[in-house]
Amino acid sequence: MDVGLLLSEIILAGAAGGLLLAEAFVPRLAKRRGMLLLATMSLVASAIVLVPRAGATATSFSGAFIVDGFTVYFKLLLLAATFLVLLGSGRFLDEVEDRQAESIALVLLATAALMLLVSATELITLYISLEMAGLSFAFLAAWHKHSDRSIEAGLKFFLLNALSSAVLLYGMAILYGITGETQLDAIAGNLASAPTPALLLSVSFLLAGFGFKVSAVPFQMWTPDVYEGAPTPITAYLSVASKAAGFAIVIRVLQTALPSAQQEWMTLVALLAAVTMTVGNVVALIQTNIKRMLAYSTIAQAGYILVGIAAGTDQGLAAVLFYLAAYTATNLAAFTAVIEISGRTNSERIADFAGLHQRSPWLAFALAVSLLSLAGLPPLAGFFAKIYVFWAAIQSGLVWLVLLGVLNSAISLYYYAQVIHDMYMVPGREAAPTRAMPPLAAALTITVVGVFGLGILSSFFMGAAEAAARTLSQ
Amino acid sequence: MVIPMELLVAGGFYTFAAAAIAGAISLIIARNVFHSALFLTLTLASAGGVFVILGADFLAAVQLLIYVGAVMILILFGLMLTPQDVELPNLSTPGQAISGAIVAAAIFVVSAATLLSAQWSGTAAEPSDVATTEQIGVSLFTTFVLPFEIASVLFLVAMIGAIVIARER
Amino acid sequence: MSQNAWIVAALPLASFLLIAAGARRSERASAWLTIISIGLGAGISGLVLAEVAGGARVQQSFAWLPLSGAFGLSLGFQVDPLTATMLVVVTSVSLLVQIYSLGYMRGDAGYSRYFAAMSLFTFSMLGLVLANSLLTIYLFWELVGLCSYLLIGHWHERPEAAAAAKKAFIVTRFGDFAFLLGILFLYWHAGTVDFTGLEQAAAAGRIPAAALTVGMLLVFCGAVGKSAQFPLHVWLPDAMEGPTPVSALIHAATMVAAGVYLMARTSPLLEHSATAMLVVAGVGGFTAIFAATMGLVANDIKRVLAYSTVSQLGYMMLAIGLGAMAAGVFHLFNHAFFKALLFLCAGSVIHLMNTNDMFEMGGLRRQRPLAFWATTIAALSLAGVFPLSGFWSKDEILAAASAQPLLFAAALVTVFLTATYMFRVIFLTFLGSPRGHAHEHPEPVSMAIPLAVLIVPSILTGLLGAPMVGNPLGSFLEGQAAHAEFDPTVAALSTAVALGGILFAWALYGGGKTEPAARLAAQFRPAHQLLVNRYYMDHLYDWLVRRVVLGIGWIANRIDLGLIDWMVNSVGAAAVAAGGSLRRIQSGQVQTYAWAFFAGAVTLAVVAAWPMLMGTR
Amino acid sequence: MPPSLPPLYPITLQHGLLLGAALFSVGLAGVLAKRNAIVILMAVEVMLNGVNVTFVAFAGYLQPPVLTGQVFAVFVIAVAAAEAAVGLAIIIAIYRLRQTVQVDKADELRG
Repeated sequence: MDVGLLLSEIILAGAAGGLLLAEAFVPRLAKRRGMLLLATMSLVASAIVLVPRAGATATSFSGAFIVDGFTVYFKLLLLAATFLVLLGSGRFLDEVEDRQAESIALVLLATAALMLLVSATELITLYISLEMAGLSFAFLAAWHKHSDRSIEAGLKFFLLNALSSAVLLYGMAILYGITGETQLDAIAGNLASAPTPALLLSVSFLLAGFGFKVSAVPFQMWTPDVYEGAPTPITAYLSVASKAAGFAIVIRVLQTALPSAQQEWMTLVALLAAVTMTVGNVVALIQTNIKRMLAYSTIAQAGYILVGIAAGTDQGLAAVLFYLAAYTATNLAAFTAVIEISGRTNSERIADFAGLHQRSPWLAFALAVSLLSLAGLPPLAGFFAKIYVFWAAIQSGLVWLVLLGVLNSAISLYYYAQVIHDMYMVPGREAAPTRAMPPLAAALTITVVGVFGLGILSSFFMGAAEAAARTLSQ
Repeated sequence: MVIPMELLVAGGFYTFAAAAIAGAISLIIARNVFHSALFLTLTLASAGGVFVILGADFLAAVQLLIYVGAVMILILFGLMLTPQDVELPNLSTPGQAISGAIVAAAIFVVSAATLLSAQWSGTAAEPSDVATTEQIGVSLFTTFVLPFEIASVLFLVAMIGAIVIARER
Repeated sequence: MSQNAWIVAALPLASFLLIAAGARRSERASAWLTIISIGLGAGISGLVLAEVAGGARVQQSFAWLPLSGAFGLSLGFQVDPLTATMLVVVTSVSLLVQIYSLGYMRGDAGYSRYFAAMSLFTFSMLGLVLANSLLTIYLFWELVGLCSYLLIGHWHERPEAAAAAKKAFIVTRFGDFAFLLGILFLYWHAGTVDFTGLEQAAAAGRIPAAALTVGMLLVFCGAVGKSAQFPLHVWLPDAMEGPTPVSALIHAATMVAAGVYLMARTSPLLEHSATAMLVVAGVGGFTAIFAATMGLVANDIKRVLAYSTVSQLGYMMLAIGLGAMAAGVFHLFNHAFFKALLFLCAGSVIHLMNTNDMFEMGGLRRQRPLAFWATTIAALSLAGVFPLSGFWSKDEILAAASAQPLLFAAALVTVFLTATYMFRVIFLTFLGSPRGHAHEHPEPVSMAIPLAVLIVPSILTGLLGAPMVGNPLGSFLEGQAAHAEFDPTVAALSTAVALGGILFAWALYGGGKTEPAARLAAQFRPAHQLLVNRYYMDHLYDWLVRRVVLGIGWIANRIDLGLIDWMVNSVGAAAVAAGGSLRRIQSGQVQTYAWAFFAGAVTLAVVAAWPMLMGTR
Repeated sequence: MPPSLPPLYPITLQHGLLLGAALFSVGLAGVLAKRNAIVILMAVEVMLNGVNVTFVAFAGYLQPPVLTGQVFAVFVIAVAAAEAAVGLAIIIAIYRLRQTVQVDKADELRG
């Protein structure tokens, strides 16, 4: 039993515990800057511990826990996302002044939970990590507990999350009944070569449960409400970290445990992908609140990512991995810009972004770049991500799905461009330009550079994604 | 007259199962939330009985201790902390309630039909009745030590969050 | 070093990024970043050239957009004699122009912006030179066009400058569009866009002859746009609205040479199509004489030089079309130096007089002796007078053309015209008595040094291709011992013609007088008008744009409004309507969401089991 | 193979599975039909019990016997307890703001 494999998660949990203890016993020392420093240091330390593990596959805890290229890829993505979210959370932490330590600690614990989830290769471990992450998110969504909207978001997330895990659990129970196993690879070993109706029922329930995590239609309905109501940094965190881990576990379960039903799950995922991207884009067209619009946009993005999973090949997986990296950078750039913009104007209405270009050119530029990347315009990250995913799908014969995807991208350009149009073309009211807090500015710069870098140097990052995807299929 | 063991088991199972389902249905029908809570207790306790019959004695104990002992108390506290008109409103709008019932029925039909038609390879005629407590205890600290440890952190998360969200300030 | 030749291009990119990132706040930092980066680049280019001369060749590419199957795009660079030569030309001329700009642009409001754009331009041009595939070249090609737009429009508050920038951009777009089509066309037939791959495919006959001709002609269209060949030459004279160092660097020495470079680079392909070669040679020869005639009557000193550039680029195209790639590049090489020198001298007198009109200058020999002597040497070189650099390359082209009587005649006439308009410039500007008012301010040293330095290559670089030293440049470029086609008769003839042109200029404008020229103009009034109005080409384009294009546009607009708009609007309206109804489902009721969730789960289960229920699996 | 009801006795795996499905569905009906958030929480507990019955049934009847299903059920109970605490905390917070725990009143976020 190699506890060392868990070190990166232990560091985060330890830092969270340290924060709570510091706040309880030496409140004078627990200043925001110090706490953020500790948190980011723990993230960095965790990443440093992880990187050397990328080369080899190691399992521990009776095969319940795995560290390989695939998990390291996702964990580094999660750590980077958490790091950037923390950088951009200054305003949020000001607003929850009396519970700063708990806020940061919960984010760290949620990250640890997602990292455990990514590494879980056994159903019980998977379930309990998932619940730990879900409960953290429910709290974080409700963290502005004096705000009607935040607490409503928390309630909705909590209830639907509980239901989704119930369905997931039912699917796991059936899978356990069929195979008598909870280890993913043992499940695959015990499955008959042809799927039975019971297995398909289980697969459907599992997909529904995971569909909730990744916001696939029709399991996505919590997404816009929670994204709108939750504190914006938490929304940013949910939209990237939770989603990335959700996709990681979908891929892990489908690939490792259910290869015998591959033909069936490919059909189901393709169906989900088609519905998800279409509904996401079409409803995004008529949104007036930027966070809601971005929520529907993330739903649409989940649809594109599902296209890559539906391809069912190594190439599709690599494309999904790359897509998630591109998506993380892009969405974080967008949300970080939105945090700052809406914080200044005290409004999340898209109409109030008018003339932003004059007031804060850098913010407007960052938001415009991220939106164009989401729309999939070259040479930004989103463009290459879409190319890779669509190409993999074409190679698997899913031409109809790719055509739908391209049509959807065209539709999406409309609402993304609308925001840019408002920012650049519509004169806005005068407001004194203010300076963003340095950490937030840094987060914004890093993400925008990422959006360009992942695009222009896509082949380099795609190479990493391919290597990570290969470790899974071995 | 010797009543066959099988019959005893069957009688117990049906009794507990009926009580569990009746409790669950009554939970929905009850107009008073405190009554709902009591029916929930009935369902949970009956489920514990089913566990015993299915050979899960340790689990039955856990069910009674945690569910009936802890969760029910928690729910009752919750009910008392949110005083309101406990009688009304009861069900959702008819449309919501009926469509909900239809979907629930569909879930039942689909899962029951699938599970009943399936071939469960190598199932025993009757549940094994070895003592499970020790086995489960050992496996919790060997095979499943990781989820066990994660569960402890999960409780930490629940504790921090609940304190922060539910406290007055 | 040649393994890492990309550093040469990366340096100015780094300086551009640094300026953009913050160095722009300091004018001094912006300028010196640019100069140092290009200076280092020039040094490295020299090393690369030395290595390549020693036999080094580099070919590197990486998959930029790796897709499985037959597709996927790669980017890369290569180093061979042609690249190495061009690297040296671009970096050295660019370096001197940047130093010159230090003084010339002093006090300009957009000083940092100017140097940032210059850095970006140099990067793009170097990237273009290093490219190893048509696709890579195209990317930098577009970037070069963008920089040209930025630099021509540097003084964007002047309407002429803004209009000229737009004109340059739009006119070259026509060529670029054809170029892109050509790349796609060649890719379609050869399955690759790498130069080596294309050459192999063409050599192995894997590209059908007709396809190769069409593809190469489309590629040539791109070169026509960028190198301002007839009939897309109209943008270059207008581009003189940019600052003079810009004109020197990008509209004389480097960027416009990109078209010639492209044709030189693809000449192994071109050689497989006699038709394409003939077209290239014909367009080049015609442009040479055509532009030279317009240079005879222009009054704006920079415009004369611009026409001269167009004409000389025509020469180079002519050489490449005749299969004398090395001669064309040799001329490009020489031309880069003496034309940059001419422009910088022009900049020097413009700086002094604050006007471009030569009829408001005169007698500047005393105030700007260095510029006078430099101009004279460069003009003699341009006219092809022995033994200056232009003589050797021009004679090689003439010798190559001697088999084609028509082209040879055009080239020879051009020599005469070239000598005439160049000495017209010298007589009007530097000799005679002053006709305008000079703002007496001393020339900054930073402007004088590049002039002095550039005189040297204007005299000497011809020796690199001189027959008596064995034509080292030609051998280097051709990759085999090339003997210069030197024909004493042709040399004597062209020199005589050039001297005749100079004498003719003397007869018309000698000593700064203008009356004989005016008399001649009156005598041949229609011809003169034709030239002054630039063969009415701009009018023609204007008319075309206004009548034909706008007419077609009007019709297209009707169709667009009536049909396409309707379709787009309908789809949009349908999408919005669908969004509206889906939005109503999003009622805010958590139980509705839960309902949808379970309905979805059941649906998935039914869909999954459907084939089994139907018995198809 | 068409689904068929198990014999009245002896009690088999199918009996347990049927009970599990029934509890799961009745709980679901409660979730979808009740308004009071706390009652919905109770209904979720019923659903989880349905799953647990399924787990225990499998664990009891599968051959060779594997107790993993029971262990899984232990964890489900543990998580259910934590979930109840979390849910009640959020419900109390929403009650403090709105003086109601009806979920259909929480529809400020929509569209």
